Amino acid sequence: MAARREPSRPSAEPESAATAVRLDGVKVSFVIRGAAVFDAVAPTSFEVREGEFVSIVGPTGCGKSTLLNVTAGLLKPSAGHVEIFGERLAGLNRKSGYLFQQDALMPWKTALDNVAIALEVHGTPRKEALEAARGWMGRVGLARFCERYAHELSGGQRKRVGLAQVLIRRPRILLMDEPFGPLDAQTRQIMGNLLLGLWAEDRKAVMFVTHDLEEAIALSDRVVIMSAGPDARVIGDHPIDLARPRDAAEIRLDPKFHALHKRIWDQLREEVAKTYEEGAR
Amino acid sequence: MAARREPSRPSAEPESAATAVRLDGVKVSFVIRGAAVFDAVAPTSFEVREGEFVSIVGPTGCGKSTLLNVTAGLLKPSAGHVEIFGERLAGLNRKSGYLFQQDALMPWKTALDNVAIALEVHGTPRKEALEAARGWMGRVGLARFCERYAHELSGGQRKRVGLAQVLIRRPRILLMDEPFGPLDAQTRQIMGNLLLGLWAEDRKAVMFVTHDLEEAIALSDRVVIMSAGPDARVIGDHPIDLARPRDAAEIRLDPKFHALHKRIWDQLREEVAKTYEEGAR
Amino acid sequence: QGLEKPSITLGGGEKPLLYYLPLTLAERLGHFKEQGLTVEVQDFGGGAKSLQALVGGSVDAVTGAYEHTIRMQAKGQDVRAVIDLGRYPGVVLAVRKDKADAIKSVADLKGAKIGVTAPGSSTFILAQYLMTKAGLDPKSASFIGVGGGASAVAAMQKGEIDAISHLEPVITKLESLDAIKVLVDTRTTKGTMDTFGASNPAAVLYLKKEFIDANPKTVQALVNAFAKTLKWLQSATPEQVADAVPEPYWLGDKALYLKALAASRDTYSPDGTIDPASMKSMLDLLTATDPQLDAGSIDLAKTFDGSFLKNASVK
Amino acid sequence: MRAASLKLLALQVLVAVVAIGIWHVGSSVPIAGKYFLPEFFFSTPLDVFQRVVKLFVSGEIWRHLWITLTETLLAFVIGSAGGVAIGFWFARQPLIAAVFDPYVKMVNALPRVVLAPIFMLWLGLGIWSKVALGVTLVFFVVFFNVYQGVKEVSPVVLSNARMMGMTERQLFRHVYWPSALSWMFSSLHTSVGFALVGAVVGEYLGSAAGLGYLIHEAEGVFDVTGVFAGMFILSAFVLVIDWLVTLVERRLLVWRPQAAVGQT
Amino acid sequence: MRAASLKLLALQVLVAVVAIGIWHVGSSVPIAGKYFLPEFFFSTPLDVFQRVVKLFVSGEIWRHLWITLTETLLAFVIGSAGGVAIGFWFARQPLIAAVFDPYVKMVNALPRVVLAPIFMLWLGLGIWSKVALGVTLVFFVVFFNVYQGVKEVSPVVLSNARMMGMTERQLFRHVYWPSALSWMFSSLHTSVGFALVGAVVGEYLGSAAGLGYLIHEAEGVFDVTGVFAGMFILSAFVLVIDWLVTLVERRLLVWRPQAAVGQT
Ligand SMILES: Nc1ncnc2c1ncn2[C@@H]1O[C@H](COP(=O)(O)OP(=O)(O)OP(=O)(O)O)[C@@H](O)[C@H]1O
Ligand SMILES: Nc1ncnc2c1ncn2[C@@H]1O[C@H](COP(=O)(O)OP(=O)(O)OP(=O)(O)O)[C@@H](O)[C@H]1O
Ligand SMILES: [Mg+2]
Ligand SMILES: [Mg+2]
Repeated sequence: MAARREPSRPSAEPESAATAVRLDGVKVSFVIRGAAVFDAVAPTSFEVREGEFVSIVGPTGCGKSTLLNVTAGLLKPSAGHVEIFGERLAGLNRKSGYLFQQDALMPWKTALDNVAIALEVHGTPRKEALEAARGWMGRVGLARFCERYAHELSGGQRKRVGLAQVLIRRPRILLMDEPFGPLDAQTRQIMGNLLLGLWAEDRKAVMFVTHDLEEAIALSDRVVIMSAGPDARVIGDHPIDLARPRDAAEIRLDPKFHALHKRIWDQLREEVAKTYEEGAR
Repeated sequence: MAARREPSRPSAEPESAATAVRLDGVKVSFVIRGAAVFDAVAPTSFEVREGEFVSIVGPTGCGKSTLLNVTAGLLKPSAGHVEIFGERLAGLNRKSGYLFQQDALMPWKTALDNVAIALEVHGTPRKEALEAARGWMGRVGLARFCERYAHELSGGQRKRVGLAQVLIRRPRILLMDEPFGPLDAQTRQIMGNLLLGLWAEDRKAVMFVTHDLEEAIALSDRVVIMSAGPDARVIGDHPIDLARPRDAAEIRLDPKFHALHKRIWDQLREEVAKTYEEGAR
Repeated sequence: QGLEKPSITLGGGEKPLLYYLPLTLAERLGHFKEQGLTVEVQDFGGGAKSLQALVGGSVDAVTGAYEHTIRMQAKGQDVRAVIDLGRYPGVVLAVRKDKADAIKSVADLKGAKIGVTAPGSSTFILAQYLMTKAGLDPKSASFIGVGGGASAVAAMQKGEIDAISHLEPVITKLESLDAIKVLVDTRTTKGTMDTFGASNPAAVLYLKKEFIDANPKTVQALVNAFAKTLKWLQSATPEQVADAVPEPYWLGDKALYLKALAASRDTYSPDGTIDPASMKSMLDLLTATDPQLDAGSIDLAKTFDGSFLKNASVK
Repeated sequence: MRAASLKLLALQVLVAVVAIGIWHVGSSVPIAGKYFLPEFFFSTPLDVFQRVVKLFVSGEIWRHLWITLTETLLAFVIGSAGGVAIGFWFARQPLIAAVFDPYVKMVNALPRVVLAPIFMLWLGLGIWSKVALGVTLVFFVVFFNVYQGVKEVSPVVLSNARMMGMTERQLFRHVYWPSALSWMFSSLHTSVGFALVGAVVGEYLGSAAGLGYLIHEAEGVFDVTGVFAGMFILSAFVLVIDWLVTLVERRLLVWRPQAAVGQT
Repeated sequence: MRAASLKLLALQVLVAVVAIGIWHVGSSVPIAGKYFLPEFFFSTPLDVFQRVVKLFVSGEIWRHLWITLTETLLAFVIGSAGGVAIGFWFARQPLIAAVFDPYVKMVNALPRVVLAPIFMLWLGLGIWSKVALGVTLVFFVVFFNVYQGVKEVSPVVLSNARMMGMTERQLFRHVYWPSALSWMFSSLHTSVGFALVGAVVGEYLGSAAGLGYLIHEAEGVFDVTGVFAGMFILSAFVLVIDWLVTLVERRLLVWRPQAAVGQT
């Protein structure tokens, strides 16, 4: 996390903050068992600036997780490249934390250990790490479930442990793939506020995938809409100019919120209908 | 599926239809690694009548999946018992189809085979089963993804394959655990309508777990609310007297819908707040 | 009296076999101790393995086949016998009882299945030699390794083999089961003389030349001990011998053991020397069966070192 | 729990009784004029039992047992440590694995009996040549399983750990190792037996003490009773080691869901 | 792909060259007056190579090779079929598994060398006694792995299949079998080698033909070159079988995500 020095690109962009993530013509094609090629994502470029909270929405299967995987450095794009804080990404993106769409807890560690390990890995002494982890388990509402193994937790509980695991490290870039999917509406809001509070503290760059458009609008600075795949593209990029700080629940009552929601929703609906038709063909 | 004969209980109840599922004082306690006992669900009784669509909502970790597992016969209740069409359940509940909260596709079969096998198991010749499976893959919007293996599908696509796998069998009882979780709003509605259409044809009994209260109301005859765990109970049972047939999208514009939503939501909110506090303690 | 190496490791095949009787007796009768020697006996799966151990340096001396000294000379290893323990091979060629009518002599073995302890072993070579002598091509019979002990008995009982070329105690066991008829018996003087025209040394004590040169006193002590044992053996009754060996060696049946002892009585060398005629007979045996062995290159005088025997305290 | 384990014990004893019964009848009652298990080859249960008792009472067995035990444990520990280490290393270095793959398989196919003289040459006559023989058996069983076990790590869990910033060492400790554990234990159950087999075969081919020596000595003089007594002691003894392995396994795998199979 | 596999081949050849180089130097150049690999025990690479060529040219080897091949394949097929069958059966019948568990482990600990006479008694001196010896090695490796593999089936996938209404047979075919496959193949790679070892040891202890017989014969007359030539042919030959196993494995496990490990 040393300060980046790269003469060719000024570290402060015109828009006040440096670019945290830049996808440059990233295209992803999957080779299906050595035969057919499936072009999941068409060449796509976009940026997330430092301190920016960007949501990505799009119909199911359009390539949202794929884009996060590329940004995380887990998947090599077939064309184009990724820059992280101006540096070209080769290998893993070590500056980011990634909350996966699937369960990714280590089944052989208790919930608490799963959270604590994220700190231990970076040299925090075990005792301290456990202390911090216990705090985080409380914050995600699971203080009583510290000693459970993954298979002894409900779906929503597992997701929240994953959330604590990612947040405890305070990475500079947050990649979150449907983090609140298996949570009830109220818990979602509580978690949303938790995330917002944290984000406000040190202004991470966030890429947030969700299916809940209201959630996307309530939390983000920008909502990016992707078209249906294959060959998915970014087809909309809506800045959300709602005032900060926000409360994830109350902001929904704002009339501006509704206008934004309607505008984005109309665009989205069209896209989804398209996927469905394509798929059924 | 032979007609049940049991003299002590008349096969037609006063309320017009027979009971498909009856939980009688079902209590579930988990023994955590041979030591502490965790009482997940307090003694709970409720019924689902034949042809009834019941949604279950409740805060995360309250025991919804646990109740479905008990109904499916995958988990033995610590006390109480389950009756399926009046017969006491011992072992697996073979009259029901269960869409699990987690991914449950067989990774060694293609999506199409995963769907077809559900019919093959019951003696349908392979060719016919594949034919039918192809139809269902189309219905869930995945006609082009028939030959994919599970790890080559997106989260939402896997869920839809699972949906097709359960529905193709046309079981008399449907247990669905957050079936539309990882889907975008529009796809959810399309799938909801698919489910409703199917349900209208032969009036299965449905137990539907969801976190989306609007979805629950839009689809169900009854919405059951569970309290926060541990010792979760059913704390609300709201009949939804909206006209049928419904369209999962349009019904949300109905003023009656809003009144119902508000009433149930208020009860739910209280509960969720409770879970969160309990957990954090 | 100042041995260079008072404690030595000695390799043997399967000690309970009568082939190794002098070794067992020397140990049990305390003849090593009398000479101030501490001898640890290592038991190997077969003679070849003990020789390998000798060459590899893990044992100092071996009681094994005299033929090894000849073979080793061909391989450039200087290994020398210092005392002869068994002067006759002790191998018996026999046929299954129900084949006795068809196979009356070695010459009838054509096409037969002959059981031997192992391919390449002394039983194998002797059977081939006998066939060659009878004018048969050894390839005209098939040789089957049947191992020692119970599996050899099983092979004969089950009729898997027509003839057997084997050692004690298998032969006595088979005789007691009335399963075989003996064709050639090299346990006896007569049988051996008929076959080779001379004695044909079997078990000897051999060591590496370097070891002999470096530890003459130790070697002398060893030879003394064995010479005393051989002498004892000449006068001992079978009962005395049986009492001297550990009970487990009795084949679970003392009578059987006594019978086997009596049958092999002649094989033990009375004096421990090897005369040039016997050396020659062994070389003939080897060259007849192993075309790769070049008889011209072998100096038989270097296979046996009789000097220790001459100085032996017991004569 | 109590009643269940009593029932289990009863059934186990029953199996033993039936097996010994068959053995007894086979070796002492002729069927159609022939013994199904002739005493000459199989001894009788009673004789074997008496011999075992005698061996223990006379105290003769202890020295042999001790040597064999040492060899077995050493072979087991060294072989599995090696298998685990190389298995992990290969799994993490696909190029090295690919290059050495054929050679590993070739070596695995060498008959250990033939290798014995070479081990004696290098390692002498003491316990180490026997240990080496055991190691060559244990190593491969463990190696192949660990290698596969590492490759079976859940890709999502692995990605998550890597994103957490784990170094290769940390990945090993927190991901590969626990994930491969059930593979490893599966192979350990096989290899406990093989360690013993290796040690005994080594003794059988050349030694002055140990169970293999006892058995070999007995075999040469048609003492089947001795052979069977030796084999019996041998296998009783492997149960003890296996039981220890199982204890460790239970301890290390507490996190697994219980009764995934056959649960109703 | 092309270039990568050429590079791999080059590296493999390099390893072989280095190994043979060490062998050559060790057996012909004395280091500090001692040969590291004395010719008496190790022969020399050139001699061995010439002998192998001679064996093939004279055609003498074919008969032996054929017999050993038959035995190996039979042992491999029977042993793994048995291991798979019993492994599945035990995994599905926890009571039976618990009852027989100690006995299985005891039998696994019996030294095969000692069992050889019994197999010869029962099965004669033909190929079957050798097959039996190979089977006793192969069986246990496969058995323990399949047993564990079945227990490792994902509980959710299993529940889903059961809810679908699968019978025990169908569960076997559609769930347990494919899920245990990677466990099974891991054990098959080990057991190919063991099948051959079993066959060769069997031949070594009593037979009229086969590679083990050849090796034993060579050993009896201290023909190390012959021994090494035999071992070389043996292991070359296991590579061929293993390659066949790998082909089947690839075919059956197409569904696995590629490169879960080491993917960047
Ligand atoms: N390994 C793979 N091989 C082939 N195709 C793949 C693979 N992974 C993903 N895909 C395809 O790429 C497309 C995008 O997948 P991705 O998982 O990114 O979708 P998503 O936007 O995250 O969808 P969801 O909202 O359902 O999670 C999908 O059509 C999927 O089938
Ligand atoms: N195997 C288990 N051992 C111990 N506790 C368990 C086990 N399975 C579930 N629980 C606990 O039981 C409670 C109910 O779990 P369940 O999975 O039914 O919740 P849920 O209502 O489905 O939640 P979600 O909406 O998050 O999926 C949770 O508190 C969970 O921690
Ligand atoms: Mg996704
Ligand atoms: Mg749940």
